[in-house]
Amino acid sequence: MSKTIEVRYFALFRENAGVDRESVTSDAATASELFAELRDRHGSTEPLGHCKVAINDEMVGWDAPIQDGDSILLFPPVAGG
Amino acid sequence: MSKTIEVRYFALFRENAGVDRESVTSDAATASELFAELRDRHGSTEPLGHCKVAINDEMVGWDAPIQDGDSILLFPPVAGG
Amino acid sequence: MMKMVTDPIQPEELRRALIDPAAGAYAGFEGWIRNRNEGHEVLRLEYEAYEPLALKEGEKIIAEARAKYPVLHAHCVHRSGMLEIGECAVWVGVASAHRDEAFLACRYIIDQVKVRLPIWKKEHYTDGHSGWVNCERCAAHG
Amino acid sequence: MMKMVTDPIQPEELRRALIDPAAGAYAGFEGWIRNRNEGHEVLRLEYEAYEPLALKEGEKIIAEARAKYPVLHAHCVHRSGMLEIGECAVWVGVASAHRDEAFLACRYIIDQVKVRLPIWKKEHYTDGHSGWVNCERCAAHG
Repeated sequence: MSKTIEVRYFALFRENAGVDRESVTSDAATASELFAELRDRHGSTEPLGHCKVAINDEMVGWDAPIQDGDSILLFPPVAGG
Repeated sequence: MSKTIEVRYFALFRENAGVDRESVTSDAATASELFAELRDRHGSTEPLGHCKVAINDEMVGWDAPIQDGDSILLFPPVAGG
Repeated sequence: MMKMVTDPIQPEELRRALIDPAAGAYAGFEGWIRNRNEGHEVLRLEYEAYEPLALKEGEKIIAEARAKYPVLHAHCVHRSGMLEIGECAVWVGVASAHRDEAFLACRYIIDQVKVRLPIWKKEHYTDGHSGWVNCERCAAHG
Repeated sequence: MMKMVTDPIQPEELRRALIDPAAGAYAGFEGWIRNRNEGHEVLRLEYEAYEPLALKEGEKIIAEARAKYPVLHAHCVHRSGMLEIGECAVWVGVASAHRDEAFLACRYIIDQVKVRLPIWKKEHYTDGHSGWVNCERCAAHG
């Protein structure tokens, strides 16, 4: 079932996508499926485990389900400090 | 052989001795012997291992030999910081 | 307490706020911008943060530290934006009765902050290139 | 560098002196006078130090820390005299490339300083009594 979601890109992912957010129509059931679907956009060849995802401003696991209207935040490997 | 040495007391030892230094004539061969000899002055019942001694401004072990003219510093248990 | 700032971090002011008559120990940590990383000469560092989640995750880390170690106060401030060599990017301060827990909580907070907060840094090198730290393999054309 | 002082310790000034373009990490420790020790309400603390040997032993400790851990700078300042609640009795600051060695060297220095420097402290309690710390069994009439 097709959903319309907002995807936000950060740091390198934003640079690769050329936008910081966009509206996406997708059949992806989980965050990891969406990540794979959008590979050309965020341009990551990094293992999924090095990246993080948040849905509606909550950090979640990659197996988290995606629902229509969600805001999905895709984080490349972090480097605080 | 009897030696004349200067003994300096610190913190509680000084309070117990009532002076911060004095000249002492002693037959003690080592620092630990001197410590035992002066027990009434420094007033310590603390195990030797909790106290420290310096000779002529060098920290030494309790078995260090004492020589005529030495300056012996008797330190009760320390508590820096 | 977790804070995100764009202005320079003021360690002295932050440290002072932790002074407490019941505290016998204070441990502090600061991450400074250094002029070299993995063989590259660094000119400056650009920090990008997603603030809403950095704050939320930072508060969670501090709460974890407090649950693990009996400390009186534990604060963390992270800066974002363009930082020059020698500037402070992150500050952690912990006050407690004894030193053991101050050191351990401080260490726990900075270790977790470095791997969990949604913060990214781009190194700008003296040779004109730049690169996202920890992200060598992220690039599509890597 | 080891220093003994009688005036108040100025942590900010001391910290600033360690800033180095090659340093990515700074770990600091401070010992503060707290209002309570082993069940007694403390009013103030009196530190006595034998300076010539405290300096010598302090330098030795710092040299040991530098030999064990690759740090850029490691300083320690200890105060003596009468100190009030909340005041800083000892300060340790370490700057290094990475955080691990900064934390470890800082911890090593304060741990050793506490047990090796010829420094004694007398606690003055709110009930008018006083006592030398770590010295319960020293007294002749104990």
